[in-house]
Amino acid sequence: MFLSYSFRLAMQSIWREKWINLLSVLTIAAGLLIITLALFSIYNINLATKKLPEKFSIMLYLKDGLSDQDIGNITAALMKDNAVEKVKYIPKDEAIKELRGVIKDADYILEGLNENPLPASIELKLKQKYFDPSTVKRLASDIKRIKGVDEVEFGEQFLTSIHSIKTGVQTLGILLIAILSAGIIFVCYSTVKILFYRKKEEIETLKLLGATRGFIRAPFVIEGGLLGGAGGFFGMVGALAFYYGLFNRLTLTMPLFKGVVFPFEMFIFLPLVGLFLGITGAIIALGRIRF
Amino acid sequence: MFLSYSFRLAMQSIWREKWINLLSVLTIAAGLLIITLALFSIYNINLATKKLPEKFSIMLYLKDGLSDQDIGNITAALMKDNAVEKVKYIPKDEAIKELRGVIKDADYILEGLNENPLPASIELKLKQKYFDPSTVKRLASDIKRIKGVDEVEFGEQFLTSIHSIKTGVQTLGILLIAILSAGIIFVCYSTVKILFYRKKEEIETLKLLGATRGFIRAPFVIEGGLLGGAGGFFGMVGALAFYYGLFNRLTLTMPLFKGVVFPFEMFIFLPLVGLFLGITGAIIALGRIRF
Amino acid sequence: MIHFYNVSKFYENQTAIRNITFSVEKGEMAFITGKSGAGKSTLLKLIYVAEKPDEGKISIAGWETDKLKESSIPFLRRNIGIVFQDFRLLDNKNVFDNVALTLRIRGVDENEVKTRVFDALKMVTLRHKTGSFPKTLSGGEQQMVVIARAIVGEPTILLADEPTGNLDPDTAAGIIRVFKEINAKGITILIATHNRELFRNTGRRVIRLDTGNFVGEEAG
Amino acid sequence: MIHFYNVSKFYENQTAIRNITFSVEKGEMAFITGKSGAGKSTLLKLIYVAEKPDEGKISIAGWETDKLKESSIPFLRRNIGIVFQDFRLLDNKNVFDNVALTLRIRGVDENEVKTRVFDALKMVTLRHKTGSFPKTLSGGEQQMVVIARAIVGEPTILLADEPTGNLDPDTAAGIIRVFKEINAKGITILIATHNRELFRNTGRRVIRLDTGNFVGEEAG
Ligand SMILES: Nc1ncnc2c1ncn2[C@@H]1O[C@H](COP(=O)(O)OP(=O)(O)OP(=O)(O)O)[C@@H](O)[C@H]1O
Ligand SMILES: Nc1ncnc2c1ncn2[C@@H]1O[C@H](COP(=O)(O)OP(=O)(O)OP(=O)(O)O)[C@@H](O)[C@H]1O
Ligand SMILES: [Mg+2]
Ligand SMILES: [Mg+2]
Repeated sequence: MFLSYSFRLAMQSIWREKWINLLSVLTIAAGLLIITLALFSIYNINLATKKLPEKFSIMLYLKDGLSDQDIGNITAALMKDNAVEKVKYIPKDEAIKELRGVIKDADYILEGLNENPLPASIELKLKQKYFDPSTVKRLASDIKRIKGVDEVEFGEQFLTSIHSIKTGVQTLGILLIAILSAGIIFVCYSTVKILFYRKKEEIETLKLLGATRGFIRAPFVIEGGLLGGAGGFFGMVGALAFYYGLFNRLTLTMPLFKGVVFPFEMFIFLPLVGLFLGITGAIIALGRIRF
Repeated sequence: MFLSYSFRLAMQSIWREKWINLLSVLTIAAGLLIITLALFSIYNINLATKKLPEKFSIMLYLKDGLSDQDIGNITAALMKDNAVEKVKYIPKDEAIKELRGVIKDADYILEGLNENPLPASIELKLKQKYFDPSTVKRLASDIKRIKGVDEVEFGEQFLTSIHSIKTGVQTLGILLIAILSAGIIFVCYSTVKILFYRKKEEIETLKLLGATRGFIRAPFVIEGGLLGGAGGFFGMVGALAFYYGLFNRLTLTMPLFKGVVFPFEMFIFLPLVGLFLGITGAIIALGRIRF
Repeated sequence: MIHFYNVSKFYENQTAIRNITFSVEKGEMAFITGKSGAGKSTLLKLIYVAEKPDEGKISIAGWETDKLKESSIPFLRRNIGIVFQDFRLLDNKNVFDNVALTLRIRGVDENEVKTRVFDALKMVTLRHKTGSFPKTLSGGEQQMVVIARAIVGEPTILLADEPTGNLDPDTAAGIIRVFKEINAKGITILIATHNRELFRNTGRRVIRLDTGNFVGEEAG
Repeated sequence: MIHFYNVSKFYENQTAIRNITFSVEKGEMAFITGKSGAGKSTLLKLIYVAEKPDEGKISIAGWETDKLKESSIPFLRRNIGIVFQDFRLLDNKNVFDNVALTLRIRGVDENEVKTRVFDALKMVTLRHKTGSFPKTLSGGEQQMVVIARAIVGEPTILLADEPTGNLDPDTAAGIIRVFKEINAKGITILIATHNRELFRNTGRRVIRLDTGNFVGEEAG
């Protein structure tokens, strides 16, 4: 097989033009690093918004004088709904306790009241995937019709703003990744295309000496793969440096960054992604070879 | 002068290798576009965090039975501090009104109270530039020592988290811009360097025919400038397309994006930035020419 | 071995070959001569399928070039050793690797590559320049590297385009001796040249071209 | 015009020129000959300062090359027209622009460029190929473009390295006639060649080199 020769050729070519190739590798590395950081940011922002539904709840204020049976019925009716994750009954006693917590310093105002003026209530938590304004509104109007329910309350503004943050981050994220991916593929392509332009004469000569398409292509594909792989490797080194050198330190001084998750698989795959992009770029750049 | 000839040469060279040059231009454009979007994001996040101090206040709870004179003295003492932007006196009456607002449904609890149990208070707003945890803490302990002040309260957690958001965004922002700037300068440099490698033979021949350094350099510098300028122009087109095509529409459906500001000067300068980077890259890439 | 039937080749504003019919038989050593621009190089290019004829048919070593699949072209070319007029040496490879290319393309074993390349370089008296790069060689030395590259593959047909343009008369005579040795082994040789000294008194066939036209044959 | 005093030039593993002293006077037309690798091209390179001597002194048209500031080298070269052995044509420029380069480098007015380039192309009988690119020219046509580029600048010294290697004898004789015409105008000409026909019976001085050594002078 000529592959070992092709490999040697590719290595020679890389070494002979080491500076220009270092440039290419660094460009690819920078591109992959930026894409990694972008993915990382999006991943984490998404993770953070995912936690938000836990903080959102629908409150049902119940009519006075319901029996335990009635309350059980209401709870059962609520649990039937797909969107409902958790139901929590809050009796009148607990409601007043909570109010005491809210007015703190002035809780002596509440002393001397004979009757508890607050209604019992039920707190509803929603499932992650049903967390959107339309489901919540539908649910609220359904609930209102349940016997024994006096009033339904939910943070409508909170709900819509959370929802727009989520869709906003997703849209922008996908957009950013699309732009950056196009950018990195483009860099790989143009790196190999330039390589190809540089070797145009050489390819002509090889053809005239009787080289087959495979023989001509092999060193380019290997070279593209090596450059891409090396770019990916350096991108990984950069990303790890970013993580350990900078991010870990930020976390120490800024609690905001705690709870941020690093998808390590992404790093390990960077050289493979680089390799793949390099080879793809090389094949696209070579195009069809005509004799 | 040979400049018109150099210009013609540069145009010819660009045209002759139009595809490879289109690649270069698009790479530069993509780089500048990403930098613009990054700057734009950072600018707006910064703008948003700047508005946060308005929502932060320090509360001074006053002792009972202070005269108007005493209150005037306290206010004057507070205003002397550089960090203080605004001072607002909240008398006991108003405090109880606010409390009524808070407990809403249950405000009848407060009825029948003979005496207003709440203290009078002063709300302090800080100046933008003094908005950091250490100043606030210093201020709080100073204020506590003023005669007539009973207690000082401020959202310590809110304060620190806002502060870490701000420094976090700034640090990450500067970092991102640094990486991207290095990236774009790198792309310009390597574009011209590749151009230079491609023309190595030609340069050798020109030297042997008696061309001066200026004559050899001129077409490269012009070509670099044109490529960079064109890259900047397309970057600007991209940024404008991004703004009008996508961002404006996002604003319509997502209120979150309202209030986002577009620094238009940045766009107008993009072609100039590209021109500058292209010329700089060309000059660096050419290096010293030896005969 | 080489057969042209009414072959013509036109460039935009130029007739390079006009209606030429001729044959070179197996084991023959023939010359093509004619003024600058007469069509000598074009004729050779038609043989190694770097150009396609606009009219007529060409058959090379039994392959009909018009029926040739594109993917077979490399295998036709492996039968042909070519001394290019413009050398076509790879500047980024040294003499050894330039010559070895012919063999490596065919997937020849590295040990065999070594012996055969050194043998070929010995034939053109260039063994002392094995490690040099083309740009550091004199014009004549470069031309000898090209000749070595053409003969190292032991082709069945050898085409040489002005193979002695940069060689002094003694060296040129030496090269022609090498060609004759190879020819004696049964290899068909076709040489395009201006240099009358090369074919004078060889008794070999000389084909004369003038602005694309066949204008006669003679014995050198 | 050209003076060499005890000049030597060594490459890593090669002596290209050894202790050579000679002069070519203003208006003279001389030849350098010698085997392949004898040092002819190196000698010419020393004249146009593409190489620096390792020993000895060289003076060209009154400039001492060892005292020459680097920024003056272009101005020395503008006195010299060179026919390169490896042509050095720019593939991305057509014939006109290749020849015009010599003048454009000097900042000559475009109208004058046009007349002078056409005149030079007429001298080498290539006016019909003005718009062609080097790769579409025959070997001989390319060589004539190089000659046109060398003479169009009306140099005081003309160096030609194997200027007829790709030309047929008739065309070669024509080129030598052109050189003689130019020489008659007082231009100093130095031609490196293997081709004895070029200097045979010219009566001009022939300098003979052998592996870097000066081995004699004769009249052609
Ligand atoms: N690719 C091409 N495009 C256009 N014209 C061409 C091309 N190749 C060759 N020609 C023209 O065809 C004619 C014949 O060229 P060819 O190279 O065959 O001549 P030649 O006999 O080899 O001459 P020389 O002895 O100078 O090498 C020339 O006039 C040349 O300009
Ligand atoms: N840059 C270089 N590095 C190393 N050796 C060189 C270099 N240039 C020339 N040489 C060697 O110096 C010797 C003289 O070369 P030169 O080109 O002067 O020969 P020449 O007389 O012009 O030969 P030819 O007639 O073949 O062109 C040769 O052996 C050549 O290999
Ligand atoms: Mg030819
Ligand atoms: Mg030479």
